[in-house]
Amino acid sequence: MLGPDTAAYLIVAAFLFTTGALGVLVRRSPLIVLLSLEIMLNGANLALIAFSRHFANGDGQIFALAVMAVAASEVVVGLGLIVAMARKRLDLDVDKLSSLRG
Amino acid sequence: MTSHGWITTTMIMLPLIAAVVLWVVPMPRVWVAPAALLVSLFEVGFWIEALVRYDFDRGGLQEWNHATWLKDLGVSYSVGFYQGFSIWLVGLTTIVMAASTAYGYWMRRDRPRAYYGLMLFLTGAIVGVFTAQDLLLFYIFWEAMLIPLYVLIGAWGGPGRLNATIKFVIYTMVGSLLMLAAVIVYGLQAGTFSMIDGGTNASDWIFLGFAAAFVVKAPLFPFHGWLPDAYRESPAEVSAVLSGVISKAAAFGFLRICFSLFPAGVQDFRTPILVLAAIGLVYGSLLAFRAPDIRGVVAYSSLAQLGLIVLGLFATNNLGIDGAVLQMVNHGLISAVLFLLAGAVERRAATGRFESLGGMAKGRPALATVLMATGIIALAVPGSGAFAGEFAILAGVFQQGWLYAVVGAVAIVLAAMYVLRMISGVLHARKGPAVHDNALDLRPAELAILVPLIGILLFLSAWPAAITDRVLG
Amino acid sequence: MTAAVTIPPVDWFAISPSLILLGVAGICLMVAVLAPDAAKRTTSAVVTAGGFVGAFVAAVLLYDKTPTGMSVIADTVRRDRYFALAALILAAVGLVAVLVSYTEHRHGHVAEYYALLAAAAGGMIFLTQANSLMTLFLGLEWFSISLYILCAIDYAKERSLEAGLKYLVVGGFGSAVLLFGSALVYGATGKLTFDAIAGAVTAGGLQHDALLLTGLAMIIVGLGFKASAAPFHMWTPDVYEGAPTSVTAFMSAATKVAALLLAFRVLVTAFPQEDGLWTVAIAVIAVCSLVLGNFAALVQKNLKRLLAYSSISNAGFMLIAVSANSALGGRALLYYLIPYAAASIGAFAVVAARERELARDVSLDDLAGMGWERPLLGAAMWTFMLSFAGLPPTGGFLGKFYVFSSAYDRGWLWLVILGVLATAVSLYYYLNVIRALYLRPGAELQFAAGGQPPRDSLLQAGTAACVVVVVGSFFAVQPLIDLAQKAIATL
Amino acid sequence: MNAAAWTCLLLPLGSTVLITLLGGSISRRAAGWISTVSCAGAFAAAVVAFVVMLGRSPDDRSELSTAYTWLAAGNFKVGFSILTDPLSMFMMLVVTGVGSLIVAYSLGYMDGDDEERRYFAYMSLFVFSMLLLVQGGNLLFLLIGWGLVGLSSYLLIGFHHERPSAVAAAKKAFIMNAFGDATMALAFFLLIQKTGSLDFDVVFSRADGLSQTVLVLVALGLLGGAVAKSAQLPLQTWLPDAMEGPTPVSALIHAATMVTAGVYLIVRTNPLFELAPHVQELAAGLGTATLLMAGLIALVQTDIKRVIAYSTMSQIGYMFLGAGIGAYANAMFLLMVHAFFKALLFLGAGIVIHALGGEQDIRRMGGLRKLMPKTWLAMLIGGLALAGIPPLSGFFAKDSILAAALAGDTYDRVLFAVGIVGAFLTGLYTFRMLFVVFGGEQSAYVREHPPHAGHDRLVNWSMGLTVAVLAVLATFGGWIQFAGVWTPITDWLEPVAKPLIEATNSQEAVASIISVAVGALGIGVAWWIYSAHRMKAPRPWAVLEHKFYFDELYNGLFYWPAVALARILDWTVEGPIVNGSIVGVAGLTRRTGDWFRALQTGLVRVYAFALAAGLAVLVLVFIAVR
Amino acid sequence: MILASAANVLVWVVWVAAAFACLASGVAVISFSNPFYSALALIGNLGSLAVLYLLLSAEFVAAAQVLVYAGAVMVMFLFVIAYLGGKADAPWTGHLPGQTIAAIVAAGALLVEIVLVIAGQADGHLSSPAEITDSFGSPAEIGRLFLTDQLLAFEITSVILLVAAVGGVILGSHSRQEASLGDDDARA
Repeated sequence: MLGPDTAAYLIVAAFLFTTGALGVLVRRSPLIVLLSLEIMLNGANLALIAFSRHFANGDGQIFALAVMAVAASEVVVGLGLIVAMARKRLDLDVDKLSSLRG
Repeated sequence: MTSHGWITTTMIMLPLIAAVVLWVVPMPRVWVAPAALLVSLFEVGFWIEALVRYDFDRGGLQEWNHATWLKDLGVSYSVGFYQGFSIWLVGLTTIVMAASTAYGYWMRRDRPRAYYGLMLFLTGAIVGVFTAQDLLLFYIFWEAMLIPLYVLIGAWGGPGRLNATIKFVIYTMVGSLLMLAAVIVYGLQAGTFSMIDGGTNASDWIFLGFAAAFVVKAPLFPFHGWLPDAYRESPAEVSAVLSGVISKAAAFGFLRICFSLFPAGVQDFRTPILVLAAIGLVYGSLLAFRAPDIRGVVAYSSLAQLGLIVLGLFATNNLGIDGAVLQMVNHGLISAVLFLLAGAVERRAATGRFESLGGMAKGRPALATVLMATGIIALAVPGSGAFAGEFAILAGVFQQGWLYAVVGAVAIVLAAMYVLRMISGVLHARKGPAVHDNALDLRPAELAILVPLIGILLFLSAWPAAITDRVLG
Repeated sequence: MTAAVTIPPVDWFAISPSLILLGVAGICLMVAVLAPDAAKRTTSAVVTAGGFVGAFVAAVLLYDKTPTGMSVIADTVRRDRYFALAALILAAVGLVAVLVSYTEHRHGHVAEYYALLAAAAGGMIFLTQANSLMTLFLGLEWFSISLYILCAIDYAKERSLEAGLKYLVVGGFGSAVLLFGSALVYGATGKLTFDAIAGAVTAGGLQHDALLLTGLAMIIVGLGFKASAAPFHMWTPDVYEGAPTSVTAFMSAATKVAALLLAFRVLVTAFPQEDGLWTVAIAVIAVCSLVLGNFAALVQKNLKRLLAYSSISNAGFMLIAVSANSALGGRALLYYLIPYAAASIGAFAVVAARERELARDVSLDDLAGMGWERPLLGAAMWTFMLSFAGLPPTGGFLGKFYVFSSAYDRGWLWLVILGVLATAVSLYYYLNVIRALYLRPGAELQFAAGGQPPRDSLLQAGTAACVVVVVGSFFAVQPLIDLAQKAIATL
Repeated sequence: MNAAAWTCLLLPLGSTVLITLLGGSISRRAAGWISTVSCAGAFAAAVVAFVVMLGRSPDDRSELSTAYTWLAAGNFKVGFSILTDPLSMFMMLVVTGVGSLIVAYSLGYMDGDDEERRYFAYMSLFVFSMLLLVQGGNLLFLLIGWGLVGLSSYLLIGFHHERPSAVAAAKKAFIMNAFGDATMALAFFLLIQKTGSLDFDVVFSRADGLSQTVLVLVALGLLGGAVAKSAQLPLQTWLPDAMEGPTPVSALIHAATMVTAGVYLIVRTNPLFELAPHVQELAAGLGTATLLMAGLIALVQTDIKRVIAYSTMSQIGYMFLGAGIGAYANAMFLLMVHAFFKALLFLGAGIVIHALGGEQDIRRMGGLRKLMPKTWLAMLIGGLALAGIPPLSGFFAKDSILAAALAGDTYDRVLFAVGIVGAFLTGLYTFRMLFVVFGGEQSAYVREHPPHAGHDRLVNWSMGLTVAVLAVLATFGGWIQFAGVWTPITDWLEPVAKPLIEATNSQEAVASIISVAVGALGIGVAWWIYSAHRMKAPRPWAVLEHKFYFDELYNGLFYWPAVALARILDWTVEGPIVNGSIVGVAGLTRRTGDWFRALQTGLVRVYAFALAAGLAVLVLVFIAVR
Repeated sequence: MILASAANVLVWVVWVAAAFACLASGVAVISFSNPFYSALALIGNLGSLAVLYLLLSAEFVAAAQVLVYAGAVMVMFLFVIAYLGGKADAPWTGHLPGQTIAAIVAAGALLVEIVLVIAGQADGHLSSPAEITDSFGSPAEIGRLFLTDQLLAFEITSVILLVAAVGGVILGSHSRQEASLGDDDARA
């Protein structure tokens, strides 16, 4: 295998994953939270594909493709929710969504 | 289903089914109470039949019905009368429940279908407790007692009922849940939950699990925090059941389960339990002496009496145990009558506090006679059945340590003090502000409920050996 | 390049419950588009109910015809009695959910609602038969996304929307964690199917492989999230409260069934060698759930929230069974789920009925006197509370008994004691509900205007069915245990 | 004989049951008749039994009859049995004899009371209980009778239950007696443990084998019961208060029968006491101390009944002295004649009180001799008998006890000396009362409330006739036995209680002369002070007026500590610990709940954080632990 | 050898560039205050990931990534952002004082743990990747897998997309619900 080892890819994947996680944890805009979730999924995808290459096993790639579809689905639903929120003239701020608590 | 007679299952199932029928089948409201009373009287009848059938000479387990239920873990539906004491306790249950049901009828409790259904359900559950021969089944009936009580107290009780019920149920449940843990441990170790086949277990921890449930339910000092409120806030007839019957379930538990399955635990913890019981005996008596109302006196005296009964049981000799069983029946009837009377007084004076009562004897001979008679038996005047019980208990526990008997003797003096204080607080001296001249004497219906109970007490006074001679064996 | 493509034999029967529900979902979507407005509700409800009945029947048949478990469709799914039993429970839950939903007031999207309900149930059933990390993830997302939408379906209500978004965000986070964990496990073993993973671990001596264990931890977190186990539970109260009550009813019962049964399957079949770690982890999570769920529920006023926390604590109890990692634990789990699911959906059904009656969110105070005014619903609620609290004569009691037995069987007496104490705490709030129902006069309650009349025979029928299950599972415990035993044997 | 004994026992019980069951359906007077007839019937039965017994040889006079097993617990069995032997026969005759007289007297005395039926039911119950006490065939039934007489005493003292003082007195009497019951019960427990039985013969025959400690404890327990019941030191304080009861009750229970049960007990269980001689000496000492103390207090009492009550206490002190030194027959003899003359005094006092409309304060009386000559005569007879003036009955009995004491060792002689002082006091206080009430000028009160003769013939007859009979008995009853000359009572009781000590004739003579002399001296002093000079009584010492502060002492020692302990327990244990633990746990639980609730901020980022943090920890643990 | 090592260097260079771009754009996504820029950064991220996929012989996935993901999905994203007017929130702030720090600690801890685990395995079984055939990762291979081993995954994916589509329709539609329930909400 040319280039760096699988481990290097994995470290990138881990970094992406945690970056995404951090985004979810610190950002208040639901749009950016959604984007952060995408980053997390992509980090996982990178890991899957790296392993797929490592084992020369196509299953990982298939998995990655499926994840893409799932990610897209989540985005669709998420964006739908955000749009619905916006239509109700709610602030696009997840911290404001705290009428349910306690 | 292995069956040696039909009567045990019938006695459990009849009230349970009747309860469900009352809840589910629509019927005119006026029929409900008579129907319930009829069923509870049938229970008494069945008990008499069981009493006749039970062969005291042979002893052991009789009228045994058995069916596998949860084969996976060795749980079965297994009920029967195990030795004489279970007969007596079932008898106490049926009689007190019948009296309480009748009293409820007399009081015209509202929402009758629910009320009488719950009373019947309670009857079935208690009979189940006293006849279960499988630990899990025992536990099930044990918990099943609690559910109707919760609503009976909570829905028909006094103004402080809401807190009283929560306290009562949660406190007793904490104890019984520890028992559940112990049941599980025992059952899984023995491979069966049957009390008959399970054999003894030497673990102190299992014993303690059971003991936790029993000391709270009885209650034994200092686990009686739930008692004053529950006894005060319940409807009178439910208090009667609580203190008359339910508390006996705990003593029964010691006798049936701890003594036969955990002799080592009994041995190891005899002294602490005896000490607690003795403290509770004096403590309850002292607080009864200070209680400001009738129910308070009866409630704390129950604490004391249960202490005494436990003293008798943990004397671990036949003398003490026989006395304890006699005393269970005596105290069951006495406290039932006293609570019903407390209810009758409260109904007339709208309060049970001594500061507002007094002088009710004047012109109310029936009330005075009934209260006096019961009170006198309650304070164990020599010659009464309660005296016989206490005498045997203390004579028994004397052999474990003379100090227990001395404490018991002190408590008997204290008992005289608080019972007389109660009697004179209600009946004697100047007329209290809450006592109206037109407050009626006991009505014939009330007498019809109370007099049979007192009659049994008198019978037991004349012949306590009827029970003490037929306890074990 | 032209590799021969041979489509593997597809055991359609094995996935028939999901397929039936998917089909039903499709029909409902068509109804949404094609049917006149007036007919949408009835048509779609009837179709969905039929679908659930079909799925139920299919599950029964599957149970009957699958004496030994097998992996089918290129080993990606299992066909076994374990899954069949799960499908059976889920289909029944779905059916009750339809009954509960039928009279729920909703402007528009009625047919879509049923479509999503059927789809979610299908996803859950599929999840329970997943046999590879990929099908696991997909099944999870399948029903999760359906639920995100269902939670937010009353999006004109701010709280519904809030619930949906919260669920989506935290759910997406949890899914991502699960996915990354799956990737790591894949990376450690090179395999995706459960038994292959276990095989690879054995073959490669990977029991202590850090990659594998990190992946396992992430999978546990992801599944714990779905089962709403503490500390991954935090979305639960908010979502349960904000979502339409019929959705909450379905979700609370069905999600637990799917997530917990799958968790048991994954942990037992894919990670049997790591049980020293995950059993303890699950036990700790169970304890956290017990503590947190019960204590937080104590101070709740809103009934849906209270039930949400109660579901967290119940998840704790069921996780105890999972942590036992034994056939007994499996039986305990399967058995526990039956009365739990019935009581859960039933309790929310009662809440829904009260909500419709009062036209507002139901707090504990709003139940005052309900036991007397609405005897059936009151008695049903009582029964459910008893079952949650683990009091006889309800299946909840025996469920707890089984769970504790399994923990003790594993040698974890401490877990039994903790469970017992947690039960004691839980009594307080369960009894509070009964207290509100029966012990307080209804006069305390100021009725709000605008509620529906309480007559709702479908909902009442559903509730009554739940009561029958809750109480019946107590008396008929041995047959159910037999079912569970056979199911576990095919795992 | 058994049949007669059983009849004797059960007749009064039957009358109680009958009156209770009939309730309001019979007239009040009918209830009185039922009671009277039943008591008379009991007396008749006792006489029959007595005659039968007389016909048997002295060795064959004891017979145990068991109806059924009353209590059988473990190996311990007790039958409902009665023992008919010379001692119980003796008591049966006294009890039923005096009892039926007093019940008959009550017919008149209680006439017109609202609750006459209740009164007679109680009276019958008492007679039954007392008979059970003396007839009880084993220690347990003795104790049962013991307790039941206490109960009847309680019921009758508190008969006027609308009077708080009566209720309080009744409670006090019962509780002090309960204390005595308790010590007896403890003794019985010890006996059960050591001998396995409570049957007289078994216990007595096995008593020899018991250690001295056990015997002392048993005897002490029995003595505790005896002093409580007989109002001896230190448990004497209830008796004066017990005068709250109707006067016939005082006569029957608190003079003639029940209070003397302690003496009966000592005599009955003399084999046990003899094995614990120090305890027996203690009994004699207590009796002697009591007779002295009671005599002193009686000097300053102003309530006519209380004066007699203290004299009762004092006389029982003599009996204890007798029983304590082993002169059982003499003690029993005094018991019998005391029953006669003390009943006479009480009933006479009852007539006075009745006539004065319930007034009991002797300071408001005076000069009644002219108005009530027959009563004066009766009271005089009683007073002389009490003071031990020959040839009245008290002389024979009391002096024989003193003589026996004189015959003993140094300790006994000290007791004798005190007894002589007591004899002086007896004469003094008795005649103080008589002179103040009957002598001198009519007091203002008497003039305002002239004693009225009843118009009801029955009333007059029932009260007059019974008093007359008692006066005769008090006069001649003592002639049955004249120490040193003829001793039928000693002989009769010989099989049961063989005296430990017998005085020689010279000792008898010395004792008689001294005691009669001091008795007469006492009367003389009383005459000099209260009749000849009508002196205002000197202001009595406070210590006497306060009855040696025993009430205060017991209140301070037992009652208030008990109340205080109850309060303290309520405040320190029941509230904060028993209840507080619940409240505390509940509060803690709730606070924990609030805390967990606060964690649920509603912020989705926090939720995700919890997930992430949980994950980080879990991964860390997994990696670290593997 | 030289050729191979040259290729190796080239791959390394590409890898470093792509990885750097990937990480930088990832950080950028969560750092921009304007969602629009974040979305653009995500496109860059996805693109650089596609390069990495290519390096991992996942041609089909890379293509799909660019076409489907960076193309279609992100376009939708941008549409929505444009529609909403891209309100900005100040990143790294919020009214939760501890949240940011705690989040960084948690995420950092997670990262460290995963990296340590991977590093620990770098010389273990991650050190020797398997040899692959040319067809690995090709559309044909992917297609074959989709139709054989992962047949079900393929189908389920479509189901999920369908469900999401329905959701999009429901949530995005401005239905009667809005109008009629708006006042319900106001009343509540």
